[in-house]
Amino acid sequence: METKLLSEFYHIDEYRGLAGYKAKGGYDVLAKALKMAPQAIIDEVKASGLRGRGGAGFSTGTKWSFLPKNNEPRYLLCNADEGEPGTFKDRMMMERAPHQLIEGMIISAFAIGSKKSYIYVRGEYFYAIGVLRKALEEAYAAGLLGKNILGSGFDHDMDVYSGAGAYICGEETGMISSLEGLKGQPKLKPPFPAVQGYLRKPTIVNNVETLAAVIPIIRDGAAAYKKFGTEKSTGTKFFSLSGNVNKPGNYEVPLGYSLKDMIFKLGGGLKPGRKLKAVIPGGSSAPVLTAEEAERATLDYECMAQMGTMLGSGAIIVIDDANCMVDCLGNLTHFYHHESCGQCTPCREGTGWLDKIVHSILSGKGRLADIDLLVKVADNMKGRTICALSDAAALPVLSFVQKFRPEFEYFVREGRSQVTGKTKEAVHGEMHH
Amino acid sequence: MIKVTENQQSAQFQLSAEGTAKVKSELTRYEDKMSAIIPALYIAQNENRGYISESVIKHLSQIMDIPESRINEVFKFYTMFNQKPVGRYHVQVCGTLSCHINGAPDLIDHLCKELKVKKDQITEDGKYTVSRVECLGSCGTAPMMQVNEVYYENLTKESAMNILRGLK
Amino acid sequence: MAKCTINGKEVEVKDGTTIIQAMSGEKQDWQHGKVAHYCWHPGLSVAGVCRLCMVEIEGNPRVQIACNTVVTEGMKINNTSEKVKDAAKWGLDFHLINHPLDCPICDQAGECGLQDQYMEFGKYTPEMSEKKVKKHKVVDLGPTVVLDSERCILCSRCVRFTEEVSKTNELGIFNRGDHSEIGTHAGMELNNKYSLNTVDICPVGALTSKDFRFKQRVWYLKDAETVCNGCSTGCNVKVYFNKEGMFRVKPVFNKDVNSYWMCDDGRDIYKFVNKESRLLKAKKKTTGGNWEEMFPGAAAKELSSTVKAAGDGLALVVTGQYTNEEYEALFTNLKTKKVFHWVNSPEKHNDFDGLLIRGDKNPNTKGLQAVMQKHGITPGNWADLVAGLQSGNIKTLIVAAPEIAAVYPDIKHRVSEFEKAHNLVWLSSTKSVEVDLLTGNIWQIPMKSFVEKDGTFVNHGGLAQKFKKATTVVSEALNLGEAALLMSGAQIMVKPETSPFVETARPADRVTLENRKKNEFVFKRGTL
Amino acid sequence: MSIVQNKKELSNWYLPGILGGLFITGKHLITNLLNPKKMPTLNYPEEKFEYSPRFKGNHVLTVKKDGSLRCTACMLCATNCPAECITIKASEHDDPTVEKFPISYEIDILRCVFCGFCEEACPVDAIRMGPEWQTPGVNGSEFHYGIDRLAYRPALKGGIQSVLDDEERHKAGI
Repeated sequence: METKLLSEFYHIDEYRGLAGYKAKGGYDVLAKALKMAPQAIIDEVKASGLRGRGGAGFSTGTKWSFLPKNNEPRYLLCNADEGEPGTFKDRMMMERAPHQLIEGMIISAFAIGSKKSYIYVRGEYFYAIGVLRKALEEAYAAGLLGKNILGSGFDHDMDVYSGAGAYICGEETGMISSLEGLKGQPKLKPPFPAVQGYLRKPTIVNNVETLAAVIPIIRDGAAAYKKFGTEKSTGTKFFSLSGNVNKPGNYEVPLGYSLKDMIFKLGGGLKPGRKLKAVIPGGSSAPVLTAEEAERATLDYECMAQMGTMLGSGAIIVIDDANCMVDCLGNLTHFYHHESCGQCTPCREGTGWLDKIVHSILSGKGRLADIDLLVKVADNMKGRTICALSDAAALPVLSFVQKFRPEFEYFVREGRSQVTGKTKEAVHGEMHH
Repeated sequence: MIKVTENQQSAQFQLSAEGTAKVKSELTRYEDKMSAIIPALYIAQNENRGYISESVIKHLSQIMDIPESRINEVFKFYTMFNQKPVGRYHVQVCGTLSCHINGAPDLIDHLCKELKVKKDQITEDGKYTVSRVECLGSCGTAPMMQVNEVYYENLTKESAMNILRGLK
Repeated sequence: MAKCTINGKEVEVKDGTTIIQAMSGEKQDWQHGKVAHYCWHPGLSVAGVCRLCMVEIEGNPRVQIACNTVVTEGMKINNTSEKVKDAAKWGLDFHLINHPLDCPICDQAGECGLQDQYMEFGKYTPEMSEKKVKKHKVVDLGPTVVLDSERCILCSRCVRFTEEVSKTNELGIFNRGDHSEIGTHAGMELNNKYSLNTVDICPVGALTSKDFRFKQRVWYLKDAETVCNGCSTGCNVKVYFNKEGMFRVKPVFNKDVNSYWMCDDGRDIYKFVNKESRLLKAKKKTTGGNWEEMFPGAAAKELSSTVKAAGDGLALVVTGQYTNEEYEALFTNLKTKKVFHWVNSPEKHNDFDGLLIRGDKNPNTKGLQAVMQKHGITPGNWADLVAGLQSGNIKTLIVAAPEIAAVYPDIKHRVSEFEKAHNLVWLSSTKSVEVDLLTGNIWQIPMKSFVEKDGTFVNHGGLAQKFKKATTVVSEALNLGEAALLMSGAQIMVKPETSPFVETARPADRVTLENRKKNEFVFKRGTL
Repeated sequence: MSIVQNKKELSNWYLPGILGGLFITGKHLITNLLNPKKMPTLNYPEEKFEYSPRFKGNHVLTVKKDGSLRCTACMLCATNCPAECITIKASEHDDPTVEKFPISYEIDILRCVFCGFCEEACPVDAIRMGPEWQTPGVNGSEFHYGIDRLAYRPALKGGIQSVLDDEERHKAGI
C-alpha cells in the first residue's frame, strides 16, 4: 500500500494555493525550523539518513556538511530539470504542491545559510513554471520570503529559472553552467560545487523531492522518518511507473518496497496475454533487469546495487514480451546521441558510434563482431569523461547486450527482429537538426 | 572557399518596445547578466514567428552588449530554440522509450500522413509542424505530445487528430 | 613545495601545479615521460575535454586526467601502466572515428598532433566502419585563417584563445554533440591582430593559414630560432626556410618577452628576406649616367676615397634596424659628428596594444641610443641635416636604410631631401623604388637581412637578445660593420658565403646541351 | 672463382671450332627460313614486346572520370623519391570539392632510377609506372616531363582512369 508521507493532500486542488496549503499545516514546520539552530537542522537531516532522490543517492546531510564553515555568500539550487527518461515525479510535485517545495527550500537555505536560491525547471514544463511563479508571489506577499522571514531575521530570495531543452542540464554542474548563461556543459570537478559552484561561490544542488522530504524530517524528527524504509535506505520515495503497465503513474512507497508488488499490485499488472520481459528500475541510465531478477528485487539503494543496477531517479519502465530489445536499445542510444553535450571526446564520438552500430544492426546490415564492438566501445567510454552521461550511455548498452545477447545475435543472423520480425530502414541514424 | 556570410533574406529584426523592456529587466534580474540570454532568446523567439534567425542574434547582441558568438552558442545548444521557421502550432510528439513502446512511432507517422507533411516541415497553410522530440517528462501518460506550451496526454490516433483540428 | 613520484622518479614541484605541468617540466621537454594531450596548452586555461592525458594515481581506481588534477604531497603517479596505455589508445580512436582522410591535402601533415601522437600512443587497428559525420570544409573565417570543421577535434583551444588572449570573442563552438562545429557568428570574421596564433595552437589541420596554404610541405623546411625585427617588443620566433626561400614565421616560448604568442604583422617579416624583395647587386649612378651594377665589396672600397675626401663633410643617417655590433663598427670606423637618428612616426612611438604590438617599429632603438651614448654622439635634429645638405657643407651622406620600409611612412619625403647630397650612399637590404628614381651620385649597397647575421637587439624594455645567423639569402651582401670598415679604407677581404637559395622557378640542376659540352664527365669514359 | 679449362687436343685447332659455329648458325638459318612464324625475334618497332603489368617504365599520372588529374599534390612521391627528381607546385582548385591540385608536376627522367618508390608512396593511385621506356630526346630540357607529357601523351589516349573515385569514397563516408 502507498504511504503518503509527502503526497497526503495532493488530491486536493486548493493545496496548490497558499491558503489551501496553510490549512493543511503548511509553513508551521518553517516557523519551527527558523527557531532551531541551522547546525541542528543539518544534524537532523544527516541523522535521518536522507539520500538524494534525484538519481545519485548521495547522503544529503553529508553533502550539506561539505560547505565551507565561513559566512561567504552561498547558493541553494533546486534541480527540477527532470530529463531522465521515465521520470515524471518532480513535475507532479511542483504542479500539485509548489508551496511544499518552497517551504522545504527555505528550511534548507536557512540550514546552510544561503541568501539566494533558484529553482531550475526544464523549459518544457511551462505549466509547472507558471504554478511556481504564482506560488512565489503568494509567498513574498505573505512575508514568507524576502527580508526578515516570519520575524526571524533570516532574509532569503528565491526565483524560478527556465531551462531550454537539454538533458545534460540535469547534471549538477551542467545546470550551474546553464544558470550562468553559458552552454549547459558540465564543469571540471574538482573543484566540486560545494566548494566552488554557481559564479564560483559554494553551491548546494538538491532534487525537488529531496528538498520536500526535509519537511517531515524536521516536523516529526529523524527517528520517525527512519521508521519508514530499510536500515540504510530510510524514508519514502516517489516511483514513476511507466511502460507496458495498466496503471502507470507516481506512487509514494517506503524504500525497500518489492518491485513485483509495485508492478502487479499498484501498477495493475500487464496487458492481458503479455508476459514481463525486462524492467529498467531507475530511469533510462540504470542497467536493465531481466524478468526473473525483477521478481526478487526490492526498491532500495542496496538491493539495486547488489543486482548490478541503480535505484536512480526511481523511474520504473516495464517492458513486456511484445517489444524487441534491440529496438528499445536503439531508442536509448539515439536519446544519448542526441543529448550528449559534445564537450568530451569519448562521449561525443562514442554515443554517436554506439547509435550507428545499433542502427546498422537494426537495418539488417549488422555483423557478429558489431556486438562485441558495442561492448568494447561502451567499456571504453565509461568513467573517462567529465560527467556521468557517458556512463549513462554505456550502461544500457552493456546490460542490454549482456542480458539479451541471443536477441542481438538473431537480429544479426536473420537481419530482422526475433520478436516483431521487422527491420528498420537505415535512415534513422541521421540526426534531424 | 565557402564564405560564412549572413543570409540577407530575413530583414533586420527589431524587438518590440515591450519586448526590449522585458529583456532589459531580465538583464538585471539575475546575479550575472549572462543568465539573461536564455530568457531573452525565448522573448525573441515568440516575436519572430517561433524561430530565431541571425539578425535576431545581432539585435540581441546590441541590446544586451554580449558578444554575438556567446549568444549564438547558447542559441544553437538548446533544442527548444528553433533554427528553422515552424508552423503556428509546433506539434512535438515525444519518442523516447516509455512512449516508444506505447505506440509513439505509429502516432507520428499517422499525424504526418494526415497533415500531409514530412517531419520538421511546415504544412502548406503554415499551421502545423510535426516533429519527434526526446522525453518530455510525461511518461506515465504515454503516448503524448506538446503543442506550443500545452501538454496533451494519453493520446490515440483519433484523439490527437481531433485536438489538432480543434486548434484555430 | 609538494613532493611526488612520477613513474618511479622523485619530483618536487611548487604547490598548485597540475600533474601535466609537473610531467612536462619548465622547458616542455617531458623528461618524466610523454603525456598524450590536445586541449591542454600551457598558455591557456584548462579545458579537460580531450580526455587523453590520463594517468594512474595510486589509490584511485579510475584513471585521472593530468591537466586538472593538482599534485598533492606523496602522490604516486604513473602513465606507463597497461590501463593508461589502453585509455590513450581508445581516447585517440574516439578522436579519429569522424576524422576525414585528408592527410594528402592537409597543410598540417608532418606536424599534426593526431599523426604524431597516434604513431606514439595509437591502437593501429581502427574498428570504425560506420558512416563519418560530414561537416563544412574550406570555410573562409577571415583574411588570414581557413577552417575545415571535419578535421576539427573540438579541443576548444582557439575558442579559449579568442576569449583569454586576444579577448575578441569571435570564435565559438555551435550546435551540440558530434554535430558541434567551430565557427564565427554569420558574417563576422576572425580578424584580429593575433588571429594566426590560433593556427599555431590548433593541434590538427582544422585551422590553416591562408598565407602559407599549400606553399610547401613542412618536412621540406628547416627552421632556426631568431628575434623578430618587426617592432621593439623583440618576440622570439622561429623562421622556416629551404632552398627556395623563407616561408613562414612561428613564435617560440619566452617567459618574459612574448610568452607563447606573436602578432600577425610579425609573420610577414619573411617577405622582406626572400629574393624577390632584396637588393641583390650593388649599384652605382653618377649624375646624368644610369645604374651600373658592381660587386658590393668593390663599391664599398671605391667609396673609401670619396669618404676620405669628404673629411668632416661626411654625415650619417642611422635607423634602429641594425644590431649593436654593427653600430659599434660603424661609429668607430666612420668618425663624424654629424649623425642623425631617423625615427619613424615618433608620435606613435610609445603606443602599446596591451599584449605585444608596440608603436616603435624598430627592433633596436634602445641599442642604437646606448651605442651612440657610448661614443659620445648626440644625434642632431633633422633641420641641421637639411640645412647642411642645402649649404653643401655635407658632401657625402651615408644612410643606413631600414629593412622593412613599409613601417617608414615618410620615406618618400626623406629620400627627396637626401637627393640634395653631393654623394649619397644608400645601405639597404631591400630594393628601394624611391632611391632608384633619384639623380646625382648615388651608391646602393646590399645589406644582410637580420636572418643572415649574428647580433643583438635590445628591445623596448632594455633586454638584450642575442641571435645567430640562420642562413644566407644574398651571398654578396655586406653587414653594416663590413661596409663601414671598407668605406673607412681598411683593407679587409669580404668572402661571400655560399647561398643555397636558388630562383624558385628554375629546377636546381637542369642539364642543358651547353652544360653537357662543358661537363667533362660525358667525354671521359668512366673506369669500372 | 674456378675456370673450366677445355684441355682436349682438338680444341687447340682452329678449324673445328669455326666449322662447329658455322654449323649452328646454318641450322638456325634453315629452320627460320622454313617456318618464319616460330621465330622468337620481334619486328621492332612494328611489333613491340608485351611487358608484364609490373614493368616499371615511363610514369603515368592517372586521371579521374572527368579527365582532371587524380594527383592532390601531397608531395609524398617527391619525398619518397631517392633521386629527388620530382618537383611539384601545388595550388588551390576553384571547385570546392577538390581542395588541392598540382599546377606543375615535373619529373626529370634523366635523374629517375625507375625504382617505383613514387608508385608505392602515392596514397591515391595518382602515379603509375607504364610499359613504355623508349622515349628519345635531343635537348636535356626535353627530359623534363610535365603534366601534359605524363598524363595526356598520345600513347595514353586521353589518360588512364584511376581505380579510386571520389563519388564512391564520399558516399562510403570516408
